[in-house]
Amino acid sequence: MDFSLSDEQRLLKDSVDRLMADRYAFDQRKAYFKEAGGWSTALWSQYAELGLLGLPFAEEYGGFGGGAVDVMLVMEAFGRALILEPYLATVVLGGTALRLGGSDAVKSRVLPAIADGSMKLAFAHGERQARYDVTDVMTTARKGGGGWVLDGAKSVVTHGDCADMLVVSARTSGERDDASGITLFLVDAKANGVARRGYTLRDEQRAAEISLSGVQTDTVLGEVGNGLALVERVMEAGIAAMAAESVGCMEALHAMTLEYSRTREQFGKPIGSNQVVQHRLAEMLMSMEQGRSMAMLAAMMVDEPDAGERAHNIAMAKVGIGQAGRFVSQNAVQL
Amino acid sequence: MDFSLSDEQRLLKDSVDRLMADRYAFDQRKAYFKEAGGWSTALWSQYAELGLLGLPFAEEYGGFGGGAVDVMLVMEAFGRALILEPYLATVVLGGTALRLGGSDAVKSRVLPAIADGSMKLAFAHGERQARYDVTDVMTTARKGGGGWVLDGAKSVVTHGDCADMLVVSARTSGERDDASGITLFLVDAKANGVARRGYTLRDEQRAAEISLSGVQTDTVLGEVGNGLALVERVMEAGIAAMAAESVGCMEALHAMTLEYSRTREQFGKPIGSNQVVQHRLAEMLMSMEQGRSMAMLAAMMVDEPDAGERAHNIAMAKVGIGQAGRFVSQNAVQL
Amino acid sequence: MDLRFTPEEVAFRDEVRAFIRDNLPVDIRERMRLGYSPRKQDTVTWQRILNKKGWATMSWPKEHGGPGWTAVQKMIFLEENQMAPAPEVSSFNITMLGPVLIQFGTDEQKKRYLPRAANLDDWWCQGFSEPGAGSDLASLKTAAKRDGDHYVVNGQKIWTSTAHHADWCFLLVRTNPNAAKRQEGISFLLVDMKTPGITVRPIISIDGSHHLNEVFFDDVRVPVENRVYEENKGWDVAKFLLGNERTGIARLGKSKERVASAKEMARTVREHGKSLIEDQAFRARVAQLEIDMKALEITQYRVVSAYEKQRDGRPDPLSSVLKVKGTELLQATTELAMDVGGPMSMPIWAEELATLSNEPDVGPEWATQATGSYLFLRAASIYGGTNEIQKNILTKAVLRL
Amino acid sequence: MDLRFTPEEVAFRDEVRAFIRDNLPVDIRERMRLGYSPRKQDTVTWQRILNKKGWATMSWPKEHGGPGWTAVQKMIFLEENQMAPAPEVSSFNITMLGPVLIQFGTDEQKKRYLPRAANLDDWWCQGFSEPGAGSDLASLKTAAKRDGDHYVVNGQKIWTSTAHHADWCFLLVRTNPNAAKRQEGISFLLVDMKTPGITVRPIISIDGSHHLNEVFFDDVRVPVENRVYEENKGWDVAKFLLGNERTGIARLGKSKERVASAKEMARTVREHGKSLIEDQAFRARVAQLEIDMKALEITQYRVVSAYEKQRDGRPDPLSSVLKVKGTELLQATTELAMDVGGPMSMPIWAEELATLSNEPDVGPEWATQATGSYLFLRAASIYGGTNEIQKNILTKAVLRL
Repeated sequence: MDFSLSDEQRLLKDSVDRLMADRYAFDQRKAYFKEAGGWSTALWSQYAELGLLGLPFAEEYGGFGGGAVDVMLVMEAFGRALILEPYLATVVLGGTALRLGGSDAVKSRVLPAIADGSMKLAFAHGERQARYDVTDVMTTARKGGGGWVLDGAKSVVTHGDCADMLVVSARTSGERDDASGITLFLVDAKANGVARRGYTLRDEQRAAEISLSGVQTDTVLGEVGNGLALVERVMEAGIAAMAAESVGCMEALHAMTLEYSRTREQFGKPIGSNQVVQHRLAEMLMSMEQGRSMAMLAAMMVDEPDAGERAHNIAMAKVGIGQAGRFVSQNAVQL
Repeated sequence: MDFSLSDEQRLLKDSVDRLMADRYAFDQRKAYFKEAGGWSTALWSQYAELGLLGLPFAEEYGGFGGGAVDVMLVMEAFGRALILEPYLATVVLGGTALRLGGSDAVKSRVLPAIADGSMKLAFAHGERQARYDVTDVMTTARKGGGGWVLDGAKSVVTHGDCADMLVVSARTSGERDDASGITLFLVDAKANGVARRGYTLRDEQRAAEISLSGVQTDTVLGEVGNGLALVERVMEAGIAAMAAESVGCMEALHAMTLEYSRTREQFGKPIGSNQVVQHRLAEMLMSMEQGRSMAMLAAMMVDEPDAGERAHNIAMAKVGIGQAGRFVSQNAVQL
Repeated sequence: MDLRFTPEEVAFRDEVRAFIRDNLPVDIRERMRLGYSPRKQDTVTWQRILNKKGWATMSWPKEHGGPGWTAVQKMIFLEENQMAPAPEVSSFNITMLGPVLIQFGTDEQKKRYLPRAANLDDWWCQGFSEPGAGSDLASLKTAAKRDGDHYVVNGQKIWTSTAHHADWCFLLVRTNPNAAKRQEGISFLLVDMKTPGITVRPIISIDGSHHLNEVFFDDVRVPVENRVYEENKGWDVAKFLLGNERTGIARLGKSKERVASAKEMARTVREHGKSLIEDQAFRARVAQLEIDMKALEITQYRVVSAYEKQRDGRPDPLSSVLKVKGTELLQATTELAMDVGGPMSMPIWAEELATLSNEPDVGPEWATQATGSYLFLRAASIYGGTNEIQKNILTKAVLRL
Repeated sequence: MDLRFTPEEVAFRDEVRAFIRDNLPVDIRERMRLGYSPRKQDTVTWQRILNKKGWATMSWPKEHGGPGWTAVQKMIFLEENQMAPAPEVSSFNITMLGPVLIQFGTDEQKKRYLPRAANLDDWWCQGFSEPGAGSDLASLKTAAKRDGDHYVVNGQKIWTSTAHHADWCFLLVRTNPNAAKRQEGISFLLVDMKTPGITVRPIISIDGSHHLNEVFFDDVRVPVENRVYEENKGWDVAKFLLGNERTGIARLGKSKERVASAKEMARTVREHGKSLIEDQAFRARVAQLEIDMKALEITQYRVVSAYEKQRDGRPDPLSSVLKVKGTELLQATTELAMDVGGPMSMPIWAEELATLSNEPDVGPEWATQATGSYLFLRAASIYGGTNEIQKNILTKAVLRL
């Protein structure tokens, strides 16, 4: 058991932290949000320059062969700044689908383009009726035109509006809710039959409703009919990344609240001199540290070979981080 | 809607409160616990003299025609003192079974004896394997000897060791867990075939394991085979009474803790000068008041004719009072 | 003791319920059912309908046009109105200003302001909080200097709800900066929002809505006749206003309406092949909320009934229990609704977006609204005296620690 | 960074697990599995087995007979020992007295006391708390007056765990009542419990057990050579002792063992036609506990690893997180077990009753024990520095407020 960072990791952390400190103050963030796509293309190039966009990819694909811990460090920093760019959608979700499901040919085509910032991805799996049912896929794919033809609709696709390529789940066999018969496809976001409606989420990230009618593609990720396992890997990677992002959020919230409790005066003294405020901040600290432990667990488990172990531990992490996040954020607002 | 007490009720409350103040200080309670049966026969006569033992019974049966609110007032006072006598078992549980299920003949025989303190009852329904399943009755009753013959075992029968008569549930038809086929019988605790093993519960009240082998009785309470409804009425009356008792406990706990927080000094000041202690006491107060409201609800609902309404509201009260009780008691210990 | 409604109370409830059913405009009810807060015009429309009926001025004595209801009747009305759901009458006009003028105002002031306040002809706002004066209101700095028959007001107020709608503002100002105690130099003024020198700047809330404002006063001239009660005695007025009967502070009807609507929505949401309403964990969570609401309902009736009997004008410290438990519940109901929405709670449903595009909406409106309510109502445990302040009040007034 | 055990750590865990499995007397394990605390003889027996193996003195440096384990190894041992379940080594002998003597003791004292403490030949107790000195330890009053080559001790200690078993007591006394600061007049003495003038009075806990005592000192003569460190410098010793490495303060292994046993018991309990372990609400409750235990497990390894690296002797304030979360969890597990027992948790299962009568017991022993543990372990959030004190520590040392 070892909690120390490697020199590379410390270097990575420092550079991302510095970038956020220099370029992602809250008013700067507001400005990025007002940009055309709702986020900063300039920062996106910065991420590429720093090698963040290729972080988890093998060097042969223009990546840096980083692991889940490296992604964790980046997402923590991003969480502190609440970044708007499509990093999770492109590098974590899309990237994981390609890393684990793409043929060498596909990876050679796509991953380098992600790494250099020229291509953005989105993970188009969820559907309006599915809620949290990963197997509730009604979008269909049938053989046709020398490849596959997709029909259906995907909902709340994070950064689906700006994505160049979409990772789309569709049914190649079986019924709604069947575990088998789901297949992942790589689809050109500008292909005929793809209609997208972009909008803003509560956290000011962008998302899209995507409808597919007779959309052509010949790129399958993973095995035909066995896509569910890959979907789960993608979501597990996403949960781990968002857990780290949440830790960053909690750190920022706790730090701001602590600072405010020192400077905000009522009844002639800082509110931080009230014992109930002090203990609340201590409880927030405890929750945050428990949450951090869960984010570490999730990161550790992303590459766990035993699927059961992996799913169980990442589920635990998800619950823990969610509870910590609500406790810390709600009390930050209260104080 | 009206929360005021009638003059009779105020009188009742004052007299019981006074009795508890005079005769049930904690060291007095310790002495009563050491008496033969684990409680005070002297106090029992006092309860009879004050008319508490006949409180809920009609005057024709030597009672005072009191209602659930009167019982609530008495149980609150008893809760503050944590009394050891078999009031709940005799007057509330046994008394309800007889009031609602006894023939005039039976009531004329038993209720006056309860009221004058000469007879104690216990409600022998729960069985070792049943846990919280009211329908899980394996004790059997078959016709025989001109009446009924009971075989089986009852578990954790509150004050079953000192009871003169037992209200016993048994199966006259159907299978374990069947809602129908349960019948309530009145059994002489000294009848042949009744074996009792008394012991102490955590709250220092007494209880007994009771085994029945070939026990004869000819007294049925309620309808043969339809005893479940009566069992539920008895338990609902018990829940309402114990809810009131819990309010009394919470009042005592809160008062003692508040007093302690004023007098106990650490770091040169009363612990009650710590804001976290103050707010904890405020939260205990809020829980207690919410619990009190639930105890009132339960008392109101004991005589509600609509069985569904009654069951639903008393269930709500049970949950609420339990949660309030644990919160208040745990924090009282902590402070 | 009897927790059941008397036949009279049942009849009253039925009358109120029927009146609201028959008179509340459908579009207002529907928007509110989706979780939107009422628009200004919605509130005006409904309060005028109620005023016509004589029901808008619940907390005013009969001789000043109040309906003369008992405490229980008031609770029944509030709850029915919230459960409809209908807009709540302007608390600034009815609960705050009205009783203050009736208690401290001149006949002139009563005649001039009360009827228009009752009918919401004047929309009032409350100029109390300042950047440096939140929980510690008495530290307010906004200054009013006497100049002939006018006060000249300079300073800033903040968190001023609906100041952008308001025609008038009741304002706490410091008229004597040198008073021995901070509380002794304060006066209570009525200010026409159209007076030159008043600037209202919006504060957009985290849910994107515009309720709150900063209000700046720059040499604003207020006639002395617009002062309520004596100069430098404004703190008595403020204490009366803040401590005034806090009926309905628990907003229980609102919580009930939110839980009912969340259950409705849960019926429409499918998960793992069955509707969410059938899910054990969800049912347990709803049951817990309903248990807590039931307890609070009874506690509330106990507190207001006792208060009505006591009637010594002093605020009832136990109303702090209603504030804390009520807002905790209200916040829990918004969290429930948001969780029912699930992924569909993430998008911002901008009304204008709907009008700008004829594309299908992004998920059900109630789901996107649920998140807005969740975010906005985090303020419920902050406004009206933070829940921490309420526990301080209980500590002093009830525990006497 | 790697949260997995290294191969060496896995091998160590397996070795520990195997050793405990092969050497822990079955009767001890069985009683503890039922929820009983170990009897004196159980603790002595097990600590001597561990000491023979060299594992009893975990927190002592290698040169003084410690096993020389890493922080992670220590956690592994503690957890395996608690999960067995096996008696824990005497914290008074091993965690408190040992390191104190090693740090402050004379060679004479080390030679005389350490080996016997390691082997539990001497059972030590801690004479710190007094009726007036609980959280505020420095206000202690028990006085020691110098008389030639002796101190004469008068006063009272309270909450003294296992004083009725103890051969020796390490005692905080006031040697200078006139010191400028209360902390500066305190000395640390080693007292033979057989010395004339010592009276031990039992305090029976709410679960009926006898762990705690009052200890009265009436002209008790203690040789000056039994003082540890300088006169009036005892507070430094106490601070070192209290702040000393608080490995295992979370008692996570105990919580894990309690949850595992509650799940075992839930399999044997039937409700509504199925075993309790199949009940959704019960499963959700267990899952929540397992989630919290997992988080605490990782947090604990983070804290002790960081502490080992830092190694500046200062107590780690983050260990307060382990104390608070660990005791909250432990208390939650006892509440779970009691609720599993249901009605069967109500009777007091007195051991003597079983021996006195040949009637069947009153329900399963584990159920009645569960209530005992629930009641007794309410103290977990009080002893070792109340959880409120822990939050004060976090406030000062981490938040710096």
